[in-house]
This record gives sequence, C-alpha cells and structure tokens, in this order.
Amino acid sequence: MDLSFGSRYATFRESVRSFLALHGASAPAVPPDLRALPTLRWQQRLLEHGYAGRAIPTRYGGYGATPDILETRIIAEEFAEAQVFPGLSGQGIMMLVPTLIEFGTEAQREQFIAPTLRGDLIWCQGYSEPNAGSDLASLTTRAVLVGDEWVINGQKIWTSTAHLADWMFCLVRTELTSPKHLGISFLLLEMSTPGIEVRPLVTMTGDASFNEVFLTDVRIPATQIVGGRGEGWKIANALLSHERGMLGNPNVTLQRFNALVDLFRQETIDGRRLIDDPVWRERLLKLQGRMLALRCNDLRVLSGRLNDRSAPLAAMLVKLEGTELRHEVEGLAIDALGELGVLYRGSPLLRDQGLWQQHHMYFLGLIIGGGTSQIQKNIIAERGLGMPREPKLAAG
Amino acid sequence: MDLSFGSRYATFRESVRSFLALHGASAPAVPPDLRALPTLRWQQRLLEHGYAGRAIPTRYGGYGATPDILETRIIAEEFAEAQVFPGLSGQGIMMLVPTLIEFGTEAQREQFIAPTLRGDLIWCQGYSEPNAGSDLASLTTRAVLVGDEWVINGQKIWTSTAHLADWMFCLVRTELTSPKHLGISFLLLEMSTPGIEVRPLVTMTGDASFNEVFLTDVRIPATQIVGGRGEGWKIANALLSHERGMLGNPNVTLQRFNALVDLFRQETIDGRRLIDDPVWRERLLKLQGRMLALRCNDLRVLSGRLNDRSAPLAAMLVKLEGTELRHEVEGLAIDALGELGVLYRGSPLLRDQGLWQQHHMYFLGLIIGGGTSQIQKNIIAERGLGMPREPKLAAG
Amino acid sequence: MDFGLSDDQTLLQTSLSRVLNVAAPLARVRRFAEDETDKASDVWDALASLGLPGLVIAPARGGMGLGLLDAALAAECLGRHVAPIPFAATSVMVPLALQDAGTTAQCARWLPSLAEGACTAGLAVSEHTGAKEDAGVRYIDGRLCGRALFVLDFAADVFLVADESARLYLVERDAAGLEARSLVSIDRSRRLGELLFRAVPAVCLPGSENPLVLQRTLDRGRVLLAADTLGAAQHMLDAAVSYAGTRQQFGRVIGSFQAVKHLCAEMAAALEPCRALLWYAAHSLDLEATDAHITACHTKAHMAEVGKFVAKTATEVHGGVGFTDLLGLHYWFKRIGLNRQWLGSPERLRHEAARAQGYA
Amino acid sequence: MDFGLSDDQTLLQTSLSRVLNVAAPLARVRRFAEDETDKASDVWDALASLGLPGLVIAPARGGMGLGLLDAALAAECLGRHVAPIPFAATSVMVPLALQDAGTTAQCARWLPSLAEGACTAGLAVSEHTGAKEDAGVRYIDGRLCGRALFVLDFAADVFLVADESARLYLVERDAAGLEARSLVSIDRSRRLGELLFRAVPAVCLPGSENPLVLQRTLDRGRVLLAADTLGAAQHMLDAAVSYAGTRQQFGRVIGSFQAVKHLCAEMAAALEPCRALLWYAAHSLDLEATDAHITACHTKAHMAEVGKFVAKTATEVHGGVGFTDLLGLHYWFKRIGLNRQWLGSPERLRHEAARAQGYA
Repeated sequence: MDLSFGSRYATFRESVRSFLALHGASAPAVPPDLRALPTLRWQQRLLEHGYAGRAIPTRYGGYGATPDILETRIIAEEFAEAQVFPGLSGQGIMMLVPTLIEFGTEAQREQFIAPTLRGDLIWCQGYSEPNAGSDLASLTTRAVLVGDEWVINGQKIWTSTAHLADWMFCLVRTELTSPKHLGISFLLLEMSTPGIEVRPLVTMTGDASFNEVFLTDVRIPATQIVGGRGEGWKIANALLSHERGMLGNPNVTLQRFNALVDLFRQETIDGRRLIDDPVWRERLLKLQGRMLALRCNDLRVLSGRLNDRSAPLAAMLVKLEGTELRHEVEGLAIDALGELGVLYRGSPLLRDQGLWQQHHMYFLGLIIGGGTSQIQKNIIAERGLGMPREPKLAAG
Repeated sequence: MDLSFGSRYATFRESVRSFLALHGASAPAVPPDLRALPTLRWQQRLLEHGYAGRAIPTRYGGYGATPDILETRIIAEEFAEAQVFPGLSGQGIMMLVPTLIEFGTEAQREQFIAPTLRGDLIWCQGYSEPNAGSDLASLTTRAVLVGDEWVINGQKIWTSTAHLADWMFCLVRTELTSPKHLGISFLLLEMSTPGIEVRPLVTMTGDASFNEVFLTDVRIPATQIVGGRGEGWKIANALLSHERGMLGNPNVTLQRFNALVDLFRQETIDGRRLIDDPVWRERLLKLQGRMLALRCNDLRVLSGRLNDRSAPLAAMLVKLEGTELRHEVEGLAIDALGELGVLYRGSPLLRDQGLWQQHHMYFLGLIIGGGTSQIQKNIIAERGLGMPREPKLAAG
Repeated sequence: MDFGLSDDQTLLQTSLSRVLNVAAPLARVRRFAEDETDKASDVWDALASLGLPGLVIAPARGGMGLGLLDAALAAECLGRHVAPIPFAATSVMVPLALQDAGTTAQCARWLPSLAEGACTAGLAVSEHTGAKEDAGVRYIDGRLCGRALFVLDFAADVFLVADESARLYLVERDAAGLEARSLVSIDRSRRLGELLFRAVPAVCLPGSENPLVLQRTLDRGRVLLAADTLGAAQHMLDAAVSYAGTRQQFGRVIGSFQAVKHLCAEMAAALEPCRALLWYAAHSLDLEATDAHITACHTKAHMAEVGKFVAKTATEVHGGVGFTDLLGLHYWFKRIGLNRQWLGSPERLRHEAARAQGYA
Repeated sequence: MDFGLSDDQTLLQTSLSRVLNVAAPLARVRRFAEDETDKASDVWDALASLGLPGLVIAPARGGMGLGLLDAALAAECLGRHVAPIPFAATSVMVPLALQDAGTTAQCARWLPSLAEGACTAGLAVSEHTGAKEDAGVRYIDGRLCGRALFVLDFAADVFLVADESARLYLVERDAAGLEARSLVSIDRSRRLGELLFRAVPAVCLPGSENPLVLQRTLDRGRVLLAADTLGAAQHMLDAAVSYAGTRQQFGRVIGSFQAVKHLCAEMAAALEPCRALLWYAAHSLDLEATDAHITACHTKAHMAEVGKFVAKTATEVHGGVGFTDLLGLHYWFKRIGLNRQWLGSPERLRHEAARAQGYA
C-alpha cells in the first residue's frame, strides 16, 4: 500500500498546472460544440501536450506515453480543479480506438485512429436492438457478403450521438449457421452510406440523447470488418466491462456529492439550513460513506490493473453499485429541495438548471442500460462467485 | 367502510371486562406451564365463557358461537389491555382442530377436539424434513400399510413442542407411485408409540424450541389418517396460508412497537433520551408507518373473509412483510440500546430479559420458516400477480 | 364493522375509469403536457357530467355530499390515469374548508359553481408544510402581502390562501395586486405556480380562526395525494407485470425469470397494504377520529416511500423502453414524484406524526 | 502509488489463517463460548508464536513494528475465524496509546510483556462513544471514581481508562477499589465487562493531555472492529455461496435459482468495496492523514451496515439450518452484531464524521 505520489509526480503536476495557466483560457465551455473550430483546436493542443491520446502510439496520432494511472489521475484532478474542458471523450475515443489498437488491421488503425483522436471523426456505437437488450447476443441485424460488399439490414437502438456521427461501429450477424455468440461480426459503417436512417429517441428526461438507426440494404466494403468473421462478440466483450466501469464512476459522483453539500448549506426549510437538520444530514452522510467505499474500490481496481494484481469482483460491481449510488445522490437533492426539487427546465425558481432531476432520471436509465442491474447480478454471481449458471430449459 | 363497533359490541366488551375483573386474578402467568393445574383450570374457565374454542361446536367441547371477527378482536384487545393470559394456542388448537373440523371423520373429531381444546392433549406438527424445506412436497418419510397398521420410517425437523407433545400430526409419503404432491397423506401419531425419538434442535437464540423427530418402524392403526390416502398435501395447504398469516401478525408487532416507544422514552445516550434525538425518532416513525399499513391490511383481510370479499394478494403478503417488519422492530431496539443492546441472558444491565435479541433472532428464523421470503415472493408473483411459473428444466 | 368498499364506491371507481379511458387516454395527456394553454376542458366536462367536482359538496349546494373516502377513491382513479385535471384543491380541500369555516354567503357564492364545475379553486398553503425561500403571506389591514409558492390546482379562478397564522382567505385570480406566475415541474399532467401578493384585498373564512381548520384541510390533501400515488403506482406495477409477460429475452418471457418475478412481488407486497391504509386514513378523517391527523401524515409519508420504490422498480422491469417516451411510463413516474413533495416531505410528515403523539 | 497489499501482508494473512485453522476451529470456539473460565491460552500461544501480540509494538520493545494496516489485516483474519482471543485493545489500541502518550517508564513496564503476550490489556473508553446509564469516570486527587461500561478485551491484566476529560490512565486489575464485573453478550467468542472505580489510584499517560490521543486510539479501534466485521461477513458470504452450491431443493442446487444468486451477488457487491475502504482507512491512520478521522468513522459505520445486511442475508440463504446451531453460523452473525455496537453506533459515527467536516 503506497498512496504517496512522489517527487516525479509533483513535477508532473506542476507541468499540468503551468499548461492550464498558460492555455486554459482558450478551452471551450462545457458542453462544447463538437464540430466547432475552438473545440478542435483545443483538442489539437491537448494531443500535442499529451493530455489527450496520452498512451496512444505517435504513429497513430497519439502522444506515445507509457500508461501511468497516477499521471492520468493528476491530469483529471487538475483539469477538474481548474474547471477546464479536458478534451473530447465519446465512444470513438473511449471504445473504438482501444478496439482498433487491439484487434484492428494496420490499415484500419492508420485510417481511423488519428482523425478520431483529433475530433475529425465522430463515432456512434450500434450494439443494442429492440429485441436484443439484456440478451444482446440474440441480435438479428444481418450482413450478407455480396461480392466485395457487406449488405446490411436491420435496426439498432440506444445509439447515442448517431445524429452527429460520421461513422458507426456495430455488431451484426454474419454467420447465420453458427451458434448465436459465434455468428456476430464487428463492422464499421460510414453514416452517409445510403440506406441509413436515424430517428431520435426521446427519453423521460425530455432529451433525445439516443437514437434508433434503421439499416436498409446498406452496402459497405468487405474490408470494413474488425477482426475475423464471427469474432464480433469476443471483440465487443473485451471492452464492455471497461464501459461498465465508466458508467458508475464514483469520482464523477464525488463532484455531484460536493454540489449536494453546497446545496445543503444554501437551501433552507422554514429558514433552517438543510445541513443543520440531523435527519437530512444523516441521509447525506450515509451516501458519503457508500461513496467513499466505491472510490477506494476504484483506486484498487485501477491500481490492480497496473500492478498486475487483478481484482475481478471489485471491477464487476462498479456498474451496479455506482449507478445506483449516483441515482440516489441526485434523488437526495430532489427530496431535500422539497417542492423546488420537482421543478424542471424553463421554470422560475429552478435550481442548478434542473440538473438534479435530469441526472436522477438519466441515471435510472444507466441502471438499466449497459446491462441492467439484474444482468450485473447474474455476472457477479456466476463469474464473480462461481455460482451455477441458469440451467437449460426443457424444449417447448 | 364501517369502522364502528355498535352498541351490541359495547355490551359484549363490557361482559369481557366483567369476566376479567372477576376472574383475571386466577389466570396463570405468561408463559404458562402447559401441564400445570392452574393453566388447565383457566383454560376450562375460558372454554365455559367462550373465550377459548369460541366458534367450535359444543358437541366437540367448544362454545358454539357464530364466528364474528369483531368479538374475537374485542376479546383479544381486552385480554391484552388487562395483560391476562388469553388461553392456550399451539399447533393443536390453531392448526389441527380446524383441520379435523374440515377434513376429519366424526370419530376423529369426537376423540381429539375436546381434549385438545382443554389442553389435555398437546400436539406437534411434523411437516418439514432435512431435505424437504422450501420444497416440502419432496418429503420422503414413508408410511406403508401392513395389515391394519401404518409402518412409518423417516425423519422430521423443525418440530416445535415435540418434546412436550402427546400427539403429532404429520405428512408422510404413502403412495410411492403417485406424482410427488399426490403421494402424501396426513397421519396422526401418538408420541409414546415405540420407534419415535425426539432430539432437541438448538437454534441461534440458544433455545431448543424446535426438535428433530426420528421415526423408526413406528406402527399406528390404519384409521389414524385424516382424509383419504394421497390427500395430505391438499389438507395441509388448506391451513398453511392461515399459518403464514399468523407468522407476521402486525397486531402482535404493535405490542412490541409500544414497548419500543417506552424504551425510547427511558433509555439515554449521553444523558439525552432516544426519543429526543431526531435521527433515532425518524427510524422509529418509519417503522410505525409500515406497521400501520400492515395493521390496516390485516383488518381488510379479516373483514374480507367474513364479508365474502376476498383480497388474496393482501393475505399473501402478510408473512413476507410481517416477519420482516417484526425483525426490524426488534433490531431497532438493539441498535438504539447500543452496547446494551448486545447483552444477553444472564448478564448484568440486561434490558427486558434479552427479549429484543431473542426475538430479533427468532424472527429471522421466521423470515426463513413457514416458507422463506423467496418462496413467498414466488407465491405472490405467480398466484397473486399471475406471472409465469418457473419453466421446466431440461433433463440431465 | 366492515373494512372495505361499498358497492357504490366500487361503482364510482368503475364509472370514473370508464370515462377516463375514453376522455383521457395517454395521447390526450400528452397533448395537455405539450400545450400550456390547454385546460383539458373536454376531460373536465366529461368528469363533471359524473358529478366529480361536487363529490363532497353538500347536496344543498349542488353537490353529492359524499365523504373523503369517496374522494380518495376518485383521486386514485385520477392518478391511475395521470388525468390532466385539477381535483384535490378545487373539488375537495377548498369546498370542505368553506363548509368547515366559511360564512353562509361565502358558501353560497362559491360552492354551487364549484360543484357544477363552472369554476375552479386553487390552494396556497405550502408555507405550512416546510417553507422554501422567503415564502409566507401576511395579513395586514385587510390585505395580503407576501409570496405563496407551489399552489395546488393553479389554473384556478379563486384561491384559498393561508396566512402565517394559519387563517384562510379567499382571493380571486383577478384581484388587484395579485400576480400569478406559472412554475414548470417534471409532472406535466398538472399545473403548478406561485402567487405574489402586493397588498391584495382578501376576506377571511371566519371559522379558520381555529387552526385545526387548516390542519384538517392539509390532512385531506395529504390523503388525496397519497391516493393519487397509489393509483399511479398501481398502474406502473400492472404495466410492469404485463410487459414482463410479453417481452422476450434469452428465449423466454422475462416475467418467467425469478429476478423479474421477485421485483414485481416486492412491489406488490409493498403497495397492496397501502390500499387498506389509505381507506383507513380517509375514513378516519370522515369520522374525525382522534388519530386522523397522525394517520394522514403517516399515510402520505409511507405512500411516498412505496411510490418512489415502485416508480423506480417498475421502470427497471421495463428495461430501456421504460426510460424512453415510447410507452409514456414516465408520466406516472413524474406524477408520483410530484405527489411526494407536495404538502410535506416524508421526513416532515413523520416529524408531524411524532409531534402529534408527544414523541417530539 | 500502489493501492493494494504487499507480499508480506498477504503472507501475514496466510500465516494467521493457517494457524487459526488448526488452533481455533469452530469446535474450539464452541468450547470457549460454553466455559467462562476458558482463556483460550492455547489459541493465544499459537498466535503469539507468530508475533501477533506485538504486531504494532516497536521492535525496541520486542514487537514487530508493523502498521495499522497490518493490524487490520490480522483483525480481518480473527473475524473470519471468530477467534476467541483479545486483540484490538490489548495488541493495538493500548500499545499504540502507550507509544503515543506514555512515559518511557510506562512503555518499558508494559510494552515488552504485551508484545510477548505475557499479559494483556483492556480498554475502558466507551463513555466517549455514547454514554449509557450513568457511565463515566472522574479523576479526583490521584484517584479514579465512577463506572466504565463495555470494556474491550475484558479478561485483561491492566486497563487503559479514559476519564471524562479524555485523559488516559493505567489501572491494574488487582488495584484497590477496582471491581471488574463480567457482562454476557450474544457474542460468546469475546469477553466483555464493566469496571467500577471506587477511588482507585491511577497514573496518567502524560501525553493524553492532548485529546487527539484518545481520538486516534478510538479511530484505530474502529478500523479494527470494521476489519473484524469484514472477515466475519466474508466468511458468511463464502459459506452461503458454498451451501447454495450443494443444497438441493426442487431437483436442483438452490444456488442455481436466480433469487439465491442475486442475494449472493448483492452481498458481494456490498462487501467487496469495504475491503478497499478498510485498507484506505487503516493506511490513512498510519500516515496520520488529515482525513483519517473522518475515514475511520465512515469505515466503521458503513462496514456495520453492510455487515448487518450480509449477516442476515447469508443466514437466509442457509435456510433453516442457518438458524440452528448445527453449522454454528450464528457465531459470525453475533460477532458482527457486537462489532456494530462497540466504539460507536453507525448513527453516532456518521454524526462525528459530519462534525469533523464542519457539517454539524
């Protein structure tokens, strides 16, 4: 156990601070316009200094640094402290780039990674389908090889940023005679290809942050496959657990918790501050204890990855516990605000632009999305605890 | 909706009060010695006045009154208020007598009901087996008809009062070729029959309030069967739901809740009464709200039975919710007492003879016993909500 | 004794549901939600034809003279249908407060038209259930000054307003010095707003000198909001059970998975006792029983907790589609959310119940 | 940075477990539980041979000079085995308090024999974690008067006692005027008692003028009790998973039912983060980090809640047999129960954490 940062890191932290002092003012506001020139310029500057694409090889447009979680953490801390936009994330950078590095051809890496890191290519992820949610492997969108083209038909759902994206990486069924998990391939589509229709999907928050994507006789070159035919499930799974860890990130929850403490200090009931009421304070502190546990768990998981000391159970529970906690943090703010807590966008008296309500609902969505809590519990029980799998059903 | 008691009931209540004023002093202390003369005399007096066996026909030694839940409730209320022992209960009176009235032969009723009501016969219930708990219908204790005798071999468990009982009513497998639920019969055994061995089963409370009963070549007359061969499951089930309703009785919980309020008024932390601490009070009031809901639910179920307005879902949930609530009421007392709350029998400073701890553990046992919470949820989902049953498994 | 509903009461629910099915299907609610000028007068008229606005108003004033239990059963139906009409304040709290504490003239002026549904009344009392910001209304020299937040049944012709001393006043919407400002909540099936009083002339209900009038008015509202939540939560549970019976994953309907079954069972086990609790609470207010106030507080608090659990869990059972607007499930989720916060948070109400029992 | 255990630390746990498997199987714990005169000196000696009593004592005083994280890992092992020996007070809290605040003479008098395991020390401080009854000790003219309830590691030769002003004193068991009275708790794997002081001569640890000495002592104890609960709860979860893998009902092992699997998954998901929390809390105390007190309070409070959940749920997974004495599962249940209440209830500790952050 060594929680110290050491002098090398102190120097590194200083360099991040200097960068922020010198350049921070030119960062775009949050959330940024993904296509705007200031955003792309800022991203370019981050890439040059290694605050974006830090561990990606230089030949693919990255900075080529050796992975170091402490440096990553220092960067995140300093950008958060200075409230400066830390660069583009999104499914292209977070999911596709690592996938190509692990499974792509050299040509694919050269074609896609650099422009994706620069923000010139925006990606969306086509995994879920209306009838393939929890049971993702039952997806039915098909691609048939006709000559040197894949011809794709089907429908995807929950495709965030599909309305903005240039490209989509997606899972489709290509091997019709293989068992269900082995019949899936990982394809790359340009969104301007004829036959693709994107329809926004409005959620309970009132936003259309997701989409349905309809694919009708969409033709793409046969080379736009990552990995071999039938390897899509394996490839997607290599990153799914990573995505799940991001969904309940307790360090983001900490920022919201701190905002909740501010709210408790400012808001009153009958003239008394919430923080001065023992019953409300008890609810606040209970969440703080849970959050603290998840933050330590997160450090353990990250550190374990680097130090080759894996903690699979600790990693598996992050999505389940983290999304639940976040939903409750947002919900406590609503409860504590009383009638003010139910106000929403456009209302007088609204607090924090309605973010408490928006996130409360959005994180209920995330409790469901990316593998529902029920699926997470199956995974923890079966893979984490080694309990028996669901027995096979009798036919009919 | 009519919550009024009306003048007839006012008169009835007066008569109960008069009885208690006149005779209450001769009641035994709680818990009474089941075999002691004062207990039996008191039981006799209750039978004569209709405060025991009230709705049992006079020809079987009962009082022969028309069933009336309001009268029953008034009796219970007045005995509780006066803190007078309300007569024998136990599985003979609560379970076997109603079973014989519904399914017994005239000879069985005449032989057993009156002495059971008087307390001359004490019964125990032989249902569960070590490998037939949640899956009770898989029980393997066997009875084979040899001449005019049943020869019984097997083992029962969770048999409360077996060490005191004169007789046992039990479920045994008699039809070896029938499907599992249809192979079970309901038999009556005298505990003094050769081949019966009772071994106490110590539980986490430290008490041996349950037993294991070993049956080795136990021979009883062929007539000691209730209902027909193979009808045991049907007969037992007719009363199981009734037993489950008793296990989480919210009116008993009310008495414990009232004791908890007293405790909150008397006990202090750093010299401050618990009741004056908002955080502890909030926990108390949360339980009160749940209890209130379950008490109203109980009134609805009882009233529904009498007024032919059945509320099956409301009846089904009583065991699940009632045992959980009771466990939590006992647990709150322990928490509120701090270190005092973990003291147990024989300790100085012990509060309430250690009953909070004892009941806390005992009610964890009852959350499990009489159909675990998981079984209760299956029942509620499948029978209450009409959801699909567990699908059949593939063989092997 | 009979702890249950009468045939008339069952019939009331059936009739209301039948009308609401036709007059206020989800598509109608959506239109109301999207158009702030929509008064849903078609829905209102359909329910008025059943006598809903006059349900509890004395027959001599044109009403049906029924009790709070009947009103609670009606509120349950409205919650179940997320009906876009005012009810708790305009049809129950204000008329009963008038009957409790108003002069004959005040009753004669307002009750017949409220009963008929020709006008509606709002209620401005939330400063008495935990005041936010600088909320509070004072009565000085015949005029009201201050601010009343979170007005129930806001799109009203007249408001019943409580001042700091718990006295009640009638103020018409177009009174000089009164500014009514709409608030927007997550629940778009009901209108909410605040009132700013700049020396607004107002007449007191004389009987409201007795602070029990306000308390009883609040308790009635609490029971009605709890009933609304009961109806909305029951709808969400029913929808979850039904969805789980058709949605297939892994080659079987998801309702055959024990995990999904147990979520539904937990919802049912939590929800069903609330029904009896609600009947008891409403009936206790009708009887003016000594524990009526305690029971009303507990009923709303407990129902709010159960409602929150059911709203979240039923959404989860629906999976992704529950999170979208496709089935409109969120209308019920949000209705439950607003009911939870109005007329006292669970914490506040448990504190009141504790105080009423001498615990605090 | 490396957030994890060193090889030495892993080895420490392995060695302790190996010894405990042999020296303190359940049958041995049962004997201890049933015989109040049993001092389990066989178990004690076996662990002393590994150096457990001197784990944190300075090498110059005969100890191993390890940190609180190592002590917490040891406590976890003891909890996992419901080991019937004293530890938190005698081997950690008292020695470290002596090192923090004692004179050289006091350290020389006690630390070597504590390190060796030749004597043991108890701790009487629970009046500082929420005083019950009239508990409290006062120091008047060189003598202690009053009552100290709930003494940790009660079967001791010497006690470290806090007075009302948080100063610490050493009192030997046979001191004139001291009465030691056993208390009986549900947890029969450890001894508990109270001390009555009738003008007992006592010497102060001079450094304990600084009230932070007591606070740090308490925080160490909190982390150790949390670690004990972690070990006990982990055992219960492991036992539940294992039992569910063999017990058959309805023609299949119950661990293949989703309901049972999800109960186990919920336990694991709640319990596993506590492990990292505990490491962090112990290490923060070792580093004397600024958030060490807040973290210690939260760690014990959160671990107590999770422990309670696991204790109940693991028992449920065992069905009826979990409720009996057959497998002895209740020894772990009760160990978790006692840890929850000692050195501050969760409510108390959260309040302290709030105060330390300026929230209260």
